[in-house]
Amino acid sequence: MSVLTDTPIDLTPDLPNDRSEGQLLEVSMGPQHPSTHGVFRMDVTLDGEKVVKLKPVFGYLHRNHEKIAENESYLGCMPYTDRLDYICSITNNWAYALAVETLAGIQVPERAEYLRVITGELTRLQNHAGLVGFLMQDMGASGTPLMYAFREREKVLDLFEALTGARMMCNYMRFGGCRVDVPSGWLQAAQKVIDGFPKFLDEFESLLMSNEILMARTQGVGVVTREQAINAGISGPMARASGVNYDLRKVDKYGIYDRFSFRVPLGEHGDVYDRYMLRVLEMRESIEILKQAMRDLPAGPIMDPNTKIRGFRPKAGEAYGRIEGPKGELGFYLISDGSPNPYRFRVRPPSLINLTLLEDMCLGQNVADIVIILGSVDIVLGEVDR
Amino acid sequence: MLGEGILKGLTETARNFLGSYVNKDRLTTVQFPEERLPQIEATRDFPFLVYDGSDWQAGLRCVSCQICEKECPPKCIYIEKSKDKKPDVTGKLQFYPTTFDIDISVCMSCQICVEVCPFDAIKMNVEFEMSSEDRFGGLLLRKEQLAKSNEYYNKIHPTEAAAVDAALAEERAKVEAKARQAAEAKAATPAPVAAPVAGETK
Amino acid sequence: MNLEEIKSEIETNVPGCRLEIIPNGSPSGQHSLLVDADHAFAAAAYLRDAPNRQFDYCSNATGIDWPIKEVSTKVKTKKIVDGVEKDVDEVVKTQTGGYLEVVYHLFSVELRQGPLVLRMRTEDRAERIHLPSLTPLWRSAEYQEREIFDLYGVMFDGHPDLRRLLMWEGFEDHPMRRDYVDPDDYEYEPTAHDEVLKRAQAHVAAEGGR
Amino acid sequence: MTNPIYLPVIVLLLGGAGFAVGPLALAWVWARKYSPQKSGPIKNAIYECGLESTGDAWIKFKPGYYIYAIIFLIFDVEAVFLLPFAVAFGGFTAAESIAMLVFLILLVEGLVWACQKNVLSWS
Amino acid sequence: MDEQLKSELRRQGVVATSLQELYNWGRRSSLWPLNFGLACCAIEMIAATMARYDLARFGAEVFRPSPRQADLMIVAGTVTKKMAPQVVRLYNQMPEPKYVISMGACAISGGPFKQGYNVLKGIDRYIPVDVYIPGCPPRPEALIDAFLMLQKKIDEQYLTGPNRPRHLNADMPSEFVVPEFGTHDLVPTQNSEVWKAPLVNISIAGKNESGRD
Repeated sequence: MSVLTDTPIDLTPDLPNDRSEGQLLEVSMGPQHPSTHGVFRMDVTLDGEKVVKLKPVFGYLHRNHEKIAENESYLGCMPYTDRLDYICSITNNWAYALAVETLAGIQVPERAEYLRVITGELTRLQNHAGLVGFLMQDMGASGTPLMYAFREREKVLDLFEALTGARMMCNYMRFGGCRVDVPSGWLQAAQKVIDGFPKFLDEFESLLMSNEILMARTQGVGVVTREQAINAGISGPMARASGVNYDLRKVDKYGIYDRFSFRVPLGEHGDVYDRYMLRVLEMRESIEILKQAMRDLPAGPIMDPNTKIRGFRPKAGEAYGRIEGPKGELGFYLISDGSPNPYRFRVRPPSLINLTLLEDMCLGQNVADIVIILGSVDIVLGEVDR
Repeated sequence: MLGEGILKGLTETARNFLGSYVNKDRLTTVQFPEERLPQIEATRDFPFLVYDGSDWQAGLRCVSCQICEKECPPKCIYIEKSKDKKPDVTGKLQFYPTTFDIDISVCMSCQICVEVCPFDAIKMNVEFEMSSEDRFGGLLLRKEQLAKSNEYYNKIHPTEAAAVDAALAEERAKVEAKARQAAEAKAATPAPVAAPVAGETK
Repeated sequence: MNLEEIKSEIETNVPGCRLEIIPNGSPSGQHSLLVDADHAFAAAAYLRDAPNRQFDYCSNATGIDWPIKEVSTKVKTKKIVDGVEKDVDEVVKTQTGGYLEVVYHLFSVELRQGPLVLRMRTEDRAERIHLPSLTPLWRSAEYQEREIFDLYGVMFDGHPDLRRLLMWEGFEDHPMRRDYVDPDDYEYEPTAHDEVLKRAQAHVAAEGGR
Repeated sequence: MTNPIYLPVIVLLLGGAGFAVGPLALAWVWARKYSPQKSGPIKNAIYECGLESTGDAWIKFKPGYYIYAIIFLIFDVEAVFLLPFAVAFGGFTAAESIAMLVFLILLVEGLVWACQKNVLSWS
Repeated sequence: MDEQLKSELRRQGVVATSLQELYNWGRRSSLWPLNFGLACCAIEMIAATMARYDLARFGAEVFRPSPRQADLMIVAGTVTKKMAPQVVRLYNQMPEPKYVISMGACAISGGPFKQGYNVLKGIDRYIPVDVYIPGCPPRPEALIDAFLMLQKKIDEQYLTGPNRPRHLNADMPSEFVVPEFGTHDLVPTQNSEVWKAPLVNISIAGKNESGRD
């Protein structure tokens, strides 16, 4: 349109959509934030909507678990392990009991091992169901998926209450077995819940699986490659979503997991969608394990008779016991100096170590995606801060 | 086609919504104050002291051996031993606690005190409506608030209580059998001295 | 995966590295390998990159505080007692501890190898508490080393971002050490007995009655 | 005094204003009579997840957001203008529909230009 | 308005009430809790809002994330010393008719973690608490029971007169000091306006008296 000069003047210069001269905004998604699953703080530096820097801050729920455990007896530490990862208390008990059994060389009778597998897999079911509900809540589907998930979780909590007495803080395992045997009618109730679970999973999958919004928001978001995952010590469903074939139930074969046939799902892309799918598939595998364990649950004692409850003094030495918790590899490193109190009581927190790559996953993503990435890591602050 | 997944999700919620008119177990809400969940037998909330017979002062099983005070992880039990002794159910002279407080604002209902108590004197209650507006008076249960009868224990934990009663009964039977043998052994050897001092224990 | 083999392998590949096998008394049989501080990084790098070892997964890093402790052990020694040789057991007082220790549990995901326990010790518990950080080798050690620095005070050289992990910035001492004294925040407790009661009495005495 | 035809409109206006102002006035009276104002330095501080908020929120944003918002505003307001057009769609003469068409074409041409300038692509 | 006349009117379908009852009824039926979970009790609080225990029946299922729109703070979980200043600042930033439910043993007295160096031994050291719920964690029904207790407490509040509640009383403080991070502990360790531990003669506690008045 311009006639005067030879070079055409572009009356409408390219709009500065790509060159961002906007300043950076420092904001903290702080301790009290609906998306942080508890008191977890992230100092985020934003350029518009893109994340430039993300520094997590821990310690708001540091309850000095390890210092208190040094003044408690071995039995006294058991109820504290319920409060480590307060959504799945039985697997915490199991990891601690396993560590003390390797420390003191205690044998566990058959029936107790089967009861451990049954309650452990039930814990995994309710943890994954809860997590998928919370992940959808983070994504904006506030209410509906969480209501479905908690309806199933309540059924599993009723089973725990009938067996151990408490909904969330079961305090069920002792060194050398379990504390109390199955009350009458519990096995039938458990069988009913286990048979009802696949129906819930189908309902959940038809509600969410092919939902376009879910796929659009989670695919390709927060990608973790296989090497990154191994190097950053990521374990559990989050590692398997990136293709790391490392499930302690198959690697360590602790307890009696080698008697059950179950598959380990693996993801390829390692993004939020794979982690979500991983949990749903793992729920189905847990149901397989539960069916087999309930079928051949033997009779017999549930407690190794010659382990003392009070005044339990293991020989001086150390031991590191670990299990495949719902969140990842939960390990207990105990050092005993022969006295009734553990000399050093160290918890290997899967949630804290899975957060190592949080910044790498969130760089360049939108603010709303931080919430989903954090939700897919599945952290529980009691375990992160101990 | 686009949106087909969302429609499937909506039909799922619709089926759940219409289903709740048809089959009852889709309605999971329990209207708490009026309608309550059926009491689960093994529930444990806060400890209580068991006493036999009718008078809680005399029948209290606790002999204040203070094992639970030492073993309690958060240390929320406070016991003071009595100087004198009182006869317990089997007639044997035992100490009794003059004060037995449990601070339920610290207790984490882990029932380790129940596990380590050699006399089955402390059990877990099922009563959970203990919220109060006064922290120091309302949340410190003293001996009189803690003591509950054995019948109450049988009412809330029937199977467990039956097992405990059977064990105690058998133990008492053994104690009586031993006492009877000791009495016969004393009677069988008619000592030249005068008749034994009339029943100092019974 | 026995330790002697690994010990000899490291000694050949990492010249001048002083290694020691620490036996473990408990039946768990997890003996550990003590590496001296200045060759620790090279030894760890070897363990990670050696094709037949490939310890690529550092699962756990733990800090332990060993204060100085008098250990009296009875030793049977032959002594000349007034001209006659008799074996008499006399008490030998040895000092153990007096250092901060960091323990790493290494696993191999590729070769499914069990826990290799690697230990490093500082010279003493006051000033010389520097240890090489293994975060450049395994990212998983980053937060755990920050926590050890926060709660035990071990300074990790080469750590990308050594700040306090759990306590607040202005906090000064290292609470997980054995000789840490809790701040005297006297609190009213209806069921105060034994050490809690002693602390409350000390506070009341210090403050001169309620 | 006023033409009776407009009476319902005035009543409607007063009713609407009364409906809006009434509760506010009541609340204002209530606050003055019963519950006093209790603002303080910490209460009026900026809320940032429980922390003391550092830094300033008034920063320069990327211009892309502003342009995106303006384009949305334009087409939102345009919809309001289309409303009477849509309501009385039946009885339109050619002239009126051409006028409306011109209005529509102008705006759509603006939209095409914006898309071509990839302003609406959300990187 | 005596009760008998009121019940008679109600049977006829006429509700007679006073401004105070209406005011209290309105506020207690729509208590909006602040979305503020700290630890394990938060999971039980979420379970209380879910389908089975349904806190919505008491008008309290709207969990507001920002303190500006909340009038009830449920402190659910362990308050650590690093978190205490944030809790008190959030409480200060809530608009005035505000209540606090201290849920769980940790929020009342530090609970099982009270021997920890980083654990605050109870939130009532810094902010006034209305209802305490013991338990670790308390069952969702216990939380609903505490809700009923709080609602009864709001019902009995007066609009005027000497003992009207704090938010209707101009000279009662609505803000409490926010503790800072000292080098070893929080400074000040407790707020004496709020924290009134009973006078206890600790010196003779060791002998026979059991450590309280």
